[in-house]
Amino acid sequence: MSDPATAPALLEVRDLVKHFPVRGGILNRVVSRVHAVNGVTFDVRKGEILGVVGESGCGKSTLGKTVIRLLEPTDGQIRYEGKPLHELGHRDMMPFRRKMQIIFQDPYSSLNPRLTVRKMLREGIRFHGSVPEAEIDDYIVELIRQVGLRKDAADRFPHEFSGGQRQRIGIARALALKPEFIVADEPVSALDVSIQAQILNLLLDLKENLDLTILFISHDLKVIEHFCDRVLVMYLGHIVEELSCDALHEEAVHPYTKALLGANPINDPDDRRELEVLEGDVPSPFDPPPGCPFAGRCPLVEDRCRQEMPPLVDRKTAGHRVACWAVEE
Amino acid sequence: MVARFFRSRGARKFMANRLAVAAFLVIAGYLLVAGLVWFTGIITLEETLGRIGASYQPGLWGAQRSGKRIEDATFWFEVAQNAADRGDFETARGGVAFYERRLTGELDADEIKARVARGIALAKEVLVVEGFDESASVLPKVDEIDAIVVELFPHPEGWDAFMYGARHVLGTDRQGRSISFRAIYSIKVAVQVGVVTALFAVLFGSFVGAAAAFFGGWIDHAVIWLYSTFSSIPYLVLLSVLVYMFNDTSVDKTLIPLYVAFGLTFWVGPCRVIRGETLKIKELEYIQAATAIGFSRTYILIKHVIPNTAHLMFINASLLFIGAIKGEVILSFLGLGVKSGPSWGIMISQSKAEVVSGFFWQIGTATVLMFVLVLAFNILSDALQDAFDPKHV
Amino acid sequence: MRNRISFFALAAAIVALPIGLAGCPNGGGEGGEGGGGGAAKKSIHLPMRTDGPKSLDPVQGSTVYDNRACSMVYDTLLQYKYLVRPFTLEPNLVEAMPTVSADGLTYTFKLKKGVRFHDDGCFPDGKGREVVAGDVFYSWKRLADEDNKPKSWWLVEDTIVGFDEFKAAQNAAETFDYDAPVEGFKTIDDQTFSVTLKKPVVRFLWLMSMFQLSVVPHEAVEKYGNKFGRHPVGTGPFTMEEDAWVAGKSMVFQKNPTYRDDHYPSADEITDPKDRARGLHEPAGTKLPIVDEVRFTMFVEDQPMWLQFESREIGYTQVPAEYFPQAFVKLTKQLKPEYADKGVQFHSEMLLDFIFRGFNMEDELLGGWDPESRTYDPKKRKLRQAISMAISWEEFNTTFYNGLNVVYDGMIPPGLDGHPADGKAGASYRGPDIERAKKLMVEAGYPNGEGLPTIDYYVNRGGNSPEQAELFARQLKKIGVEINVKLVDFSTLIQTVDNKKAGFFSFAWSSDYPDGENNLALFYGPNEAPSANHFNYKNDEYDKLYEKILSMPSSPERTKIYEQMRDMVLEDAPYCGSMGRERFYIINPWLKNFRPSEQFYTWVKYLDVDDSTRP
Amino acid sequence: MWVYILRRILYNIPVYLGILLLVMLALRTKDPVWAFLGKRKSVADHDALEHKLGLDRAFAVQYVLFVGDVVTLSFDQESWGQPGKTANELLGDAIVPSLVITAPALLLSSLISICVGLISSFYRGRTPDRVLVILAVLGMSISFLVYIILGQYFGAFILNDKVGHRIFAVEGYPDSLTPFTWWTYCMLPVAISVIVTMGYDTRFYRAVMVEEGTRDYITTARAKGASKSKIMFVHMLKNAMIPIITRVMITLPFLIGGSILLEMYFGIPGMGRRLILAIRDNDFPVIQAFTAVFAGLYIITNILTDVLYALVDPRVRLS
Repeated sequence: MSDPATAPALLEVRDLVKHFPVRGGILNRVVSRVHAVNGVTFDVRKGEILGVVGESGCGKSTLGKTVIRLLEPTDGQIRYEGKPLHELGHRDMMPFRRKMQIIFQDPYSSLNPRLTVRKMLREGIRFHGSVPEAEIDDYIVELIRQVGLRKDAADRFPHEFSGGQRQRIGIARALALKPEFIVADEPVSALDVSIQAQILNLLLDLKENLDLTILFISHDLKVIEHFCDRVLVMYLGHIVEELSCDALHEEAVHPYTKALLGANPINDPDDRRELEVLEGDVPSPFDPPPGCPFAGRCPLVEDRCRQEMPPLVDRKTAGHRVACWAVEE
Repeated sequence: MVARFFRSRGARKFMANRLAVAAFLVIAGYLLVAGLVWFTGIITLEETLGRIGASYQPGLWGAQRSGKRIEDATFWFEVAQNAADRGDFETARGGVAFYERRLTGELDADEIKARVARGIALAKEVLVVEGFDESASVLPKVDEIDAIVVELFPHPEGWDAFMYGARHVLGTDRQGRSISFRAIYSIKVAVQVGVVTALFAVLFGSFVGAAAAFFGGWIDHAVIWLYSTFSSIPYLVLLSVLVYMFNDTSVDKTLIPLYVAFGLTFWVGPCRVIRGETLKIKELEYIQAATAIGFSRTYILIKHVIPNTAHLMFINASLLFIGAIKGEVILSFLGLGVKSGPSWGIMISQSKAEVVSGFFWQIGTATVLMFVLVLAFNILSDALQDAFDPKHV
Repeated sequence: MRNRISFFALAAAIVALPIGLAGCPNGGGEGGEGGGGGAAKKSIHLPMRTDGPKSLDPVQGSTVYDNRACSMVYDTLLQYKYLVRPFTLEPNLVEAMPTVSADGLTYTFKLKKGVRFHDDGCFPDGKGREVVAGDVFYSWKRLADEDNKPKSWWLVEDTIVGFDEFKAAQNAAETFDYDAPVEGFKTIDDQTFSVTLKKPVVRFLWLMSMFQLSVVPHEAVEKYGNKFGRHPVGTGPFTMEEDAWVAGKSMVFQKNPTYRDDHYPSADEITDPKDRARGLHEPAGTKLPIVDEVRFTMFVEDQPMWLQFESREIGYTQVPAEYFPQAFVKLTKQLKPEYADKGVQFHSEMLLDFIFRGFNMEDELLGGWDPESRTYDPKKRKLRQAISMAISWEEFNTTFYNGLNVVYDGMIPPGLDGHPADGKAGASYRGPDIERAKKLMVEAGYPNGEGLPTIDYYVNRGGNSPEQAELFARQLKKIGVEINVKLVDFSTLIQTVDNKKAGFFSFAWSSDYPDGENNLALFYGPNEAPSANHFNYKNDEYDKLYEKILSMPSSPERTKIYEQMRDMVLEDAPYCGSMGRERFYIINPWLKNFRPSEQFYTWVKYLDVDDSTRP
Repeated sequence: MWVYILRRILYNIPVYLGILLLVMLALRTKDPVWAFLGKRKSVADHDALEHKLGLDRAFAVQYVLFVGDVVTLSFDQESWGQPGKTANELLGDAIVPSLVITAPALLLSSLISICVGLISSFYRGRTPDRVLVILAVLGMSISFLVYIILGQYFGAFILNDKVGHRIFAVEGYPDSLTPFTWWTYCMLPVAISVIVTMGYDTRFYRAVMVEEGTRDYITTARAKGASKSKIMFVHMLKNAMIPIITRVMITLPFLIGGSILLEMYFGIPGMGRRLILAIRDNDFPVIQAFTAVFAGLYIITNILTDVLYALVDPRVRLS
């Protein structure tokens, strides 16, 4: 296993922007845009689990879907093993489609109710030809077993499974193409706590066995902390802090990250002192104000914060970056 | 697919609805009859167009007043007379058969003529001299007239008798055609029209609606414009314009105008419904999962989107089936319906003249047969909606 | 304004609804008809079995319904005698039948004195002016004016000296000058005028009774412009207000109070004893018109018409074929007792019909015309005769017409000179006689149809013609003749026939006037398509005879020539025929003096009503 | 809100233009002039008339001209079938007869259906509800034409015969409209039309009421102890007004079009009948004008329905 801290970048994201147009008016023209991802830059290193955390609506799911081009980026660059994904057409994307897969949040809407598990899996395998035709059936059985389901699950329909089992099917589908990189978009947040652990453990096992790289998206910092190597903290389309999970509590400096750590209910009660600072509204993503988006809620806010967006700059510790005027040293 | 259907919650709910199952069986029965007519020709078009006897025969061999009995007898006398009049009697007689009921082979031309003369004389006696009264003095003469008819055209026996009975069981219309055969043949026409239009409208409408919602952009705008346009022309106005278009053209005699009329109007419903459903489906994560695998948009549309609207297609198809059957009646009235051969619409339209004289067998038969089928479809579509689309209003 | 009143009525109707629901005990009564005012106002209600006339401008009219409506408000110079058969003309607007010059070319008419147009706003003081000779010519010239969209120019085409030239010149000119002279029109004094014809034609007199040539006042045409057809002003027995005509629904006519002195025909002017038995001679001498108001209702559907008759609402009804068995005993063609007992009467009338299947004599396969020798291929004649022999018109009659039609030989319909006795002519090739037909097929070189290509047969679609064509095909199959039925719309049928493209076609001819000459003209060589000789039949001898009879008045000698011509055509068999329809009417007891005719429609003025038998 | 209304109107303009285009194209699939010309006609007559009527111009020109007519509401071409009348006049003549049949029919059938729907939902699942639902489905399963044929025969002819005097006219339309003549001539068609539409309407309104019955506010009202009938008639009916109004609005254009079958059978000189007769006559200008007006009315009611919806439910405006 390579060391995540030193491994080469598998995926490089530079200044990624994703806007959604908003239509209105008499002629139904684009009147404004939702700035879901607003110029983010980061690397995913080979073999690591990179977490992305933030409140709902901060653009983390959009980010996850954009980096594997389920959504078209508005601007910026995505490089996978150095190849510029953002420039590829449908056909040229094909090899990367196989290498990059996604696990969804909702185990109910993420499975086509009309297809049996077998058909669902076979469809993609055949399409990419990742397994010889004759071996497909065995492969599927193996895959099902691998994600912890019984063999007879293959010929059942999604509605015959429980939520946790469905999520296992979702994982199997993502793995079916033997990918290298997986975006896990809040894979456990729709599940019961007891099942969450099972699924996370399954993911960890699979990661080890299959040498996967995972971009793990969650709103739950506690899950991230346990599961990931590094974490990106997102706020309203911006990365405000990037740091290693090992040092999360110790090194986090951005007021938002600190607030998240405080808001975490399972956290140490002593750390709750800063919870009350999160007052004020989240600014509208339709029309973001200049300056730091967090300024309206920030306890450390200065004039400068309202005028200018702080850049994401490296801190002393390797791999730790933060975007905040107030914590600049 | 089928297995899944029967295992699904909807199917189980549907099967639990006894009424719906009965309706389903009724429809299956109709389809069976239609299939029999279509493939085996147990009833041919000729049989529905040919005379089987006198006009306005009541069904179930209802009793008739003597005036009507004489009228019916006159019909047979005329037929026999014409046969005897034609020079070559033997060949002529071969053609004088009303299916199972044939001119007797035991009498020669002169004997036939004599009997006809006697019969007509008797008839005139009753009609002209004695008037139409039902008195005892008239009845023996009427009986004698009937006896002559039977002598000329003996009642068929064996299998023939059964077929003869089948033809006459619901009486004859104004032109002396078998109401029962016409009504049963019409099942084929109704099913044909219903299946073709429901299939076409649902498949076309669904595909267009799904494609519009799925691809969005100008395709969606164009489709919305198209169906808004079609649905903004009031139904009967559109039909009227079609009547104008198709009147006196070469496809006038076929069912094509009917298909076009229904096709143009009916696809809008499924298109609208399926478009709405697709808008919902396309946001679901399994569609994104398919995109992530790398499938093309079209493949995803066909394999993942459209099959998930199937329940709505079924419901729409059964509603359109009703629409087609009932619409056929209106179109036949407007002169755009079935032209060659019978249909329930034609039968109802034609029975206008019969109702005035208190003869209800044709309108009754057509209405009842149609009623049962439409009712069954109504129940079926209700049950389908309850089972698969519980939110419907 | 009318609309507003109706809206009030609508509101009132809705408000009154619950009251109406609660109790409306005297539903019948007198209110319904909107009349009921005057004590003894005689009002009759008659049907039209269609959506009715299109225009009451006589030059725009062409259908029988236009004819019926126009006959109410306008007069023609001559008219048919109401109760005389065969059809005979009598003076109407003129004092006496016209005098004819010795060469048969100039007809001199003298108008009755004191005939006035309806009182109308188009005249000074609203009083109708007296009719003068100029009005007649003015009315006729309107047929030539294309701005009027006239439909019946063909009536006078190529007939009157200078008229065709007048038409061409005036339509080409900037404005149509009605005062421009026509060589053949001469006004002698206010009442007297003469017309000179290009060639002697007896049928000219029949034209004088046709409604398209009715007399109209120029004041009304000028005042109402294209609305004249909805605001008619004439000299006829009735008048109509513009809003009394709900298009496609109903028309109400009122008695013309200034109608000239006109009387019910005298008792000896009845030729049919059945009419006398019905008492049609009784009102002799009564001043016309007899009723004060005539309402026509248009019935597009037959069921409501029949029910309205049965409710005794309308005075009579024509009997549509499908309703015949209901009212009549087929065997005796008499009314059923349930009708007769109620006092319902019936009347039947032969129509001047010539229903046939025609051949194009210039068709290579069926005609065999050789323009060089001006003769026909005799083998083709045999083929046509064979086809004719294979057809059973009786079967058509019984299958589609309740056996009510009349099948006959020749082209001259029943009731006219030249119609054969019993409908059977000497040279007949009328079927069915399969044996003889088969023999003829052999002689024609097509034994059992071998070697004969499929024949295209053109029929007007609509009605039951597909079924009729099927029967036709079945009949011809018996002698091995295969036909390919082409169901086309009427305009296509006419075009195809006019272009001589149809080899075999189904057609019918309704006589324009009751004279066999009208039907004989269908075979006159110079009339070939696109004119009325659809057969393109050419026979020099026949043409000579035809030219001869044109100027002959009715006489046994002329009838003989008619028969001779008829048999010539029959031998050549340019058509298979013939059949004519008989029309049945049933009449409610309250309608008096009704003697229906489909040849002329001036009879409404003779009608009377007996309210005692009305519901 | 105004933006929304304006947008609905703008949106419907291309739809309307499309309808006009379709109708005009459909009417030109046959040569209308040949169909119109009478006995003895020639190609020259045809061409002259065609030129006079402007039908020899390019289709685009005709289209633009006709759209111009529609915009200025001047359908003043002379009718071919009824010379001397313009399409406008025919339209004016036909509107009132159509309305006096259809407006009461709409009113009655809506009122009765809403009441029946209420009753049905009141007894939801119990015998009266089941009976009513079954009756509605039975009624829906019979053809309109059968209702008319039998209705005319029994409702007018036989009834009058049995009673001995005229209760309903077999057919016809009064010269002067009074409540009495309206009753005689129009009540029977109205009754038939009510019976025919009741099946559909009842089901619809029942479904609406049933859905309203499951809403929270009804539960709340019940919890507060309001009587069942008060809940039904005050709370539910008030809230069910939206679908009711929409349904009625949607029915409006069909009303204006009138029921062609009823008008044909009962001889009511309304718009539907006029259109059919125009088609039989190949009365080209009238067919064109009538379809344009029908479609226009339809679109106007569509817009009104949308606006009404938006007024009542502001969420609609956003979507």
